[in-house]
Amino acid sequence: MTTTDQTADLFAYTLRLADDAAILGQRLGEWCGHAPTLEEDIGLANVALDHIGQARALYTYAGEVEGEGRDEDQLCFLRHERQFNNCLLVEQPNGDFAQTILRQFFFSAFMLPLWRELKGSKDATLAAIAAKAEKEAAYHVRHSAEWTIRLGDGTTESHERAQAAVDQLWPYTGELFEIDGVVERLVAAGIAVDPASLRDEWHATLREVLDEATLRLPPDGWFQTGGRSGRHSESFGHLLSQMQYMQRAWPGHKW
Amino acid sequence: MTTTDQTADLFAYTLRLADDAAILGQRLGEWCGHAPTLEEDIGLANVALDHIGQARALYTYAGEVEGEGRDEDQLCFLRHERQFNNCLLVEQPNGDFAQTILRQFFFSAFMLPLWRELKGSKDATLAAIAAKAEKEAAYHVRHSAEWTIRLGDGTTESHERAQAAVDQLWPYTGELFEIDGVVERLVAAGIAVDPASLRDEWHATLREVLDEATLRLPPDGWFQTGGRSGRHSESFGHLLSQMQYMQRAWPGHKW
Amino acid sequence: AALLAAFQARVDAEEKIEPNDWMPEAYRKTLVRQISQHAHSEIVGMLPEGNWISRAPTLKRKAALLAKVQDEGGHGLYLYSAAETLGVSREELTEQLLSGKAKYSSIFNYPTLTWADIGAIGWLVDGAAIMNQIPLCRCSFGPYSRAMIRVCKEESFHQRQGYELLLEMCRSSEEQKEMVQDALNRWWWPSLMMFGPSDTDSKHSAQSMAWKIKRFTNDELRQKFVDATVPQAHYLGLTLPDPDLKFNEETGHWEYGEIDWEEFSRVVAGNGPCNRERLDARRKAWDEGAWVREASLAYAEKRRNRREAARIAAE
Amino acid sequence: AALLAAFQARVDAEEKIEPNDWMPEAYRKTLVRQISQHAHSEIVGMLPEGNWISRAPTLKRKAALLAKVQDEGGHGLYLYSAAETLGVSREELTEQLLSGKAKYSSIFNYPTLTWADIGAIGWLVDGAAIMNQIPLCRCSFGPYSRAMIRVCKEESFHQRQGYELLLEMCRSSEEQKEMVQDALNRWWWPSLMMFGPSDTDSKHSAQSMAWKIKRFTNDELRQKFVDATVPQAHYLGLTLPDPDLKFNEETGHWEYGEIDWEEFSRVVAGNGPCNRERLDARRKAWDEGAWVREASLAYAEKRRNRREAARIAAE
Repeated sequence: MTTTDQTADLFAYTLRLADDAAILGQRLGEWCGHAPTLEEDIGLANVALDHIGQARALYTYAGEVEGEGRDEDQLCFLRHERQFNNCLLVEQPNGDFAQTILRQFFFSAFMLPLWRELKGSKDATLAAIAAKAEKEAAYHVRHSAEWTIRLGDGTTESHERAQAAVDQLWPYTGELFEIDGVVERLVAAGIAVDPASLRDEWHATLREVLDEATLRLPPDGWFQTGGRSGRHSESFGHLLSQMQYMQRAWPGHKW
Repeated sequence: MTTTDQTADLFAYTLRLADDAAILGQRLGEWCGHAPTLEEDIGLANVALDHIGQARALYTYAGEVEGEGRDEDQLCFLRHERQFNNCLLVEQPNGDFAQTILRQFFFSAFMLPLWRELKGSKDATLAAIAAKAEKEAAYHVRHSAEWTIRLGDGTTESHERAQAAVDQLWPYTGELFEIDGVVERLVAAGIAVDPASLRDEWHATLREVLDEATLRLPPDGWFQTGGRSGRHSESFGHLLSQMQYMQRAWPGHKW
Repeated sequence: AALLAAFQARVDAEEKIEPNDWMPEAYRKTLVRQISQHAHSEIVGMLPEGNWISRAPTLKRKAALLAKVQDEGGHGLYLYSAAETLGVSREELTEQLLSGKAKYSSIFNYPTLTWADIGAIGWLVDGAAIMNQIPLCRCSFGPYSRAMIRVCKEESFHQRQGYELLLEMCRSSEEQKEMVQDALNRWWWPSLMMFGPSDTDSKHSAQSMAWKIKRFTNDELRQKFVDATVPQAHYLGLTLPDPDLKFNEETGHWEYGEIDWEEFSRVVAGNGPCNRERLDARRKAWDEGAWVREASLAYAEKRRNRREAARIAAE
Repeated sequence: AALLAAFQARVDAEEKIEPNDWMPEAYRKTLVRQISQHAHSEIVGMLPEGNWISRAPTLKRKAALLAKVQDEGGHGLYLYSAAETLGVSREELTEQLLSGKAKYSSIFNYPTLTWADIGAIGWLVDGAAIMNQIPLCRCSFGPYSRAMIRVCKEESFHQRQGYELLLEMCRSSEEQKEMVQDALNRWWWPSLMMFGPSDTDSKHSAQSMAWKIKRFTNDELRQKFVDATVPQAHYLGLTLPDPDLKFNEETGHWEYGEIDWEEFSRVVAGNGPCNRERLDARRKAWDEGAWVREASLAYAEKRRNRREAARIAAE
């Protein structure tokens, strides 16, 4: 493999991680001032902040890898919908609090081991980003798992809402484990993490928490796909129209 | 008064009418596919279409008056929030069906006599636009008045929702009757309509319909203001970020 | 049996069957199923296009899109009315749609991701619908046939409008042309699937042909669509996303590659990208509109009672 | 009366009053009112800024804004805790806010219309808040005084951040500078109103001063704010929207024009541009979150019962 190819792969891989973080941060930010308790207004903002922070580091690095002078904001605010490669899970609308919590739990339970493994990446920058993100993800797992248990084992209504959230979001989890050429080659090069190697741990985390929450894990069935190649949900375009509004309406200005 | 001044006034006046129509059309379009009955999916789309049509004619004319080569789309999609001069009433979020209906009723009951009088404008283009719009407004008044009566005199729930809509929207109606230098000068020149001259008829229409609907008209109190000088509601920026998304994200393209 | 023979004779003679005429129960059932699926498709079909009304790039396009979606609502209305002549109410049909029991055209379970998708739906989806519907204008059941004549006229307008929209984009810039190509890539195969399973696997075809509900097989209609559409794509300067596509000089037809019937079945079974969103949106509209429909009924009854009271008082 | 004298003596000696100390009922009431209004202001204040989180122009600004709004939630938390030491529960206080009985700072009934408003809120609104709050760090009531020390530290960070945001905009382009000027025009007078009615009309001042809850009068604080802020505006190259503003060489103060107290009273009374939206938003969050809070309680109780059962079983 030539260096150019690896550069392109690394750019693509870093960008996916960045998009995941940015889009989830964007969704979480929508809660601010509207959460069920003041503690959660603060808690969700905290989780949002961690993701925005990760996105900044990852976009900045992606821009450096690409070498065309794009900074974090150009990558986040000036790409079109079909150019975003985040997984579909993170872009799902907030829905009720249960959906927000389960989305976070499914995602962070995957990201925690991913960041842990990525700390060993041969790419020093990714490894450094992963070291910081791992600590944050540990908190996100704990926070969302505690709420999953509270909601699942709370009232009849909260149990039903939590189960509905599990069922609704489940089809979007398959994509976390997808592997394509980019990931394959970077795994071989010791740069990326093979998601398949995380599946057992992820499943175990889910089983443990959902059991305690008296929630049922849906059977593995058909999974949604498309995010990694820029085929998103219809709600995604609306998210972008908000997120990118200022940079689009005031091109070339500094803020 | 110099011709330049009158040109500026005419541009401002036409633009206000255009903004009112465009923004209300935009709000109504949001209902499409989500209305309470199939007939209303069609009915609200119809009202939306009439307003988009009026906006097109008015923006086109405003662009001609301005004489700087701006077409209907540049005026609608490439101005910033503080440059829009629609009244606050039309930008109010759809809310429930009652709020959408009452917003329409309050507005169209004002626009029907306005268009009727504007047919006599010394400005031939405005007069021609008014002639077409009058017929449309007559339908909008009928449609929204019928629903106001049905909701007001329907069930306890629909009565409460309709009354809540009346109370909530009422403070936004004062702005319809505001007069500033632009309107004053154009009224004197026989071009614009004096909104004060429409107040009695507007009030009579409201009283008649709300009486039949068993709804209570709030006392005249304090009225919201700001739309005509570009001070909008917080929801307005979000409306613009959607409406202008394509023109902003793809500057200079033809569609 | 004599009734059945007389019925078939009328059908064979190209006479129209009207709602009050005798008809076999299976004929009625087939029609109810087909007409209501068709109506549901119009209603659900409002959603993917409705998704872009608030973001249409020009006022002219916004107006055209609103008018189109409104027409689809209108088609839904006539089709429900045609179904009602067969003794099934709109409420029942709506209930079947919302419960997930009734089907609608699976194409509407794909998302509209860019503005080019609005053009692609007009060109391809309405184009495929028209191919299906033109023969239905001669359908043996009178109300359906008459509804189809009206629907087809409007659909072909939409189809031309969609194509014109894409043409404008392709001519305007290379980036927009790419957007159109991307839309074609995503909508082409689902459009071919709109004609239903291949003739060898189609359950209802033979009987529907005999009843003159259907006039052509699924594969025949699909071929007509491909033959009509491929040159249009070429005129736009686009490539069809089918490496096996080639023109057969002898037959004069465009031969196309293998359709992914697994994807078709999966989406029909409920696992398309937007099946849940579509039903959720319809259910939400229905549930949130319940108080409005109740108010309408309550008001109508009050009026009736008042009129009645006035009549009695006057006597 | 002896208690009262002893209390006043402690206050006069600048000793801190703690929750379990004896205090006059009126002192307690004044503090509950003031602290809870302050807490409510932090909570409602999250909304106008929260309105821009999803549209912040850069990731850095988005993060800073999120962090700021989060800090405001934190301030709300400590302030509710300080109020709780006076024997009033957060639920009661929340109920008072949502029913419209309790007040919050009227400034938050103005809308954030452009991104510059985010900077203006930081600079002017937080700036005015700090002027009010710095003396409160020495307030006679211990918990309030300690909360204020923490709050002030964070607020002054926010104030600098807001000013820096505007500075960047003013330097970046003429259009952005206009946006900043427009924000200043809209926020200036409401910021001056944040200090409350003029001393001649202020109801609570004298007693609060004696109790060392207040250290300066409204007009004194307002003057300090004007004196600090006008030069900052000039440094940005902006014009204050007050034709009567002028520097008095003798006193060394900036003299400002007449405040529109009618507007102030109207907005306090509920007729500001956003009063309804703010309460609606808080009520909606509260109502829609009810099932979550119930689930938390139910789960906590289940856990307690299980632990209790385990303990009994173990005995």
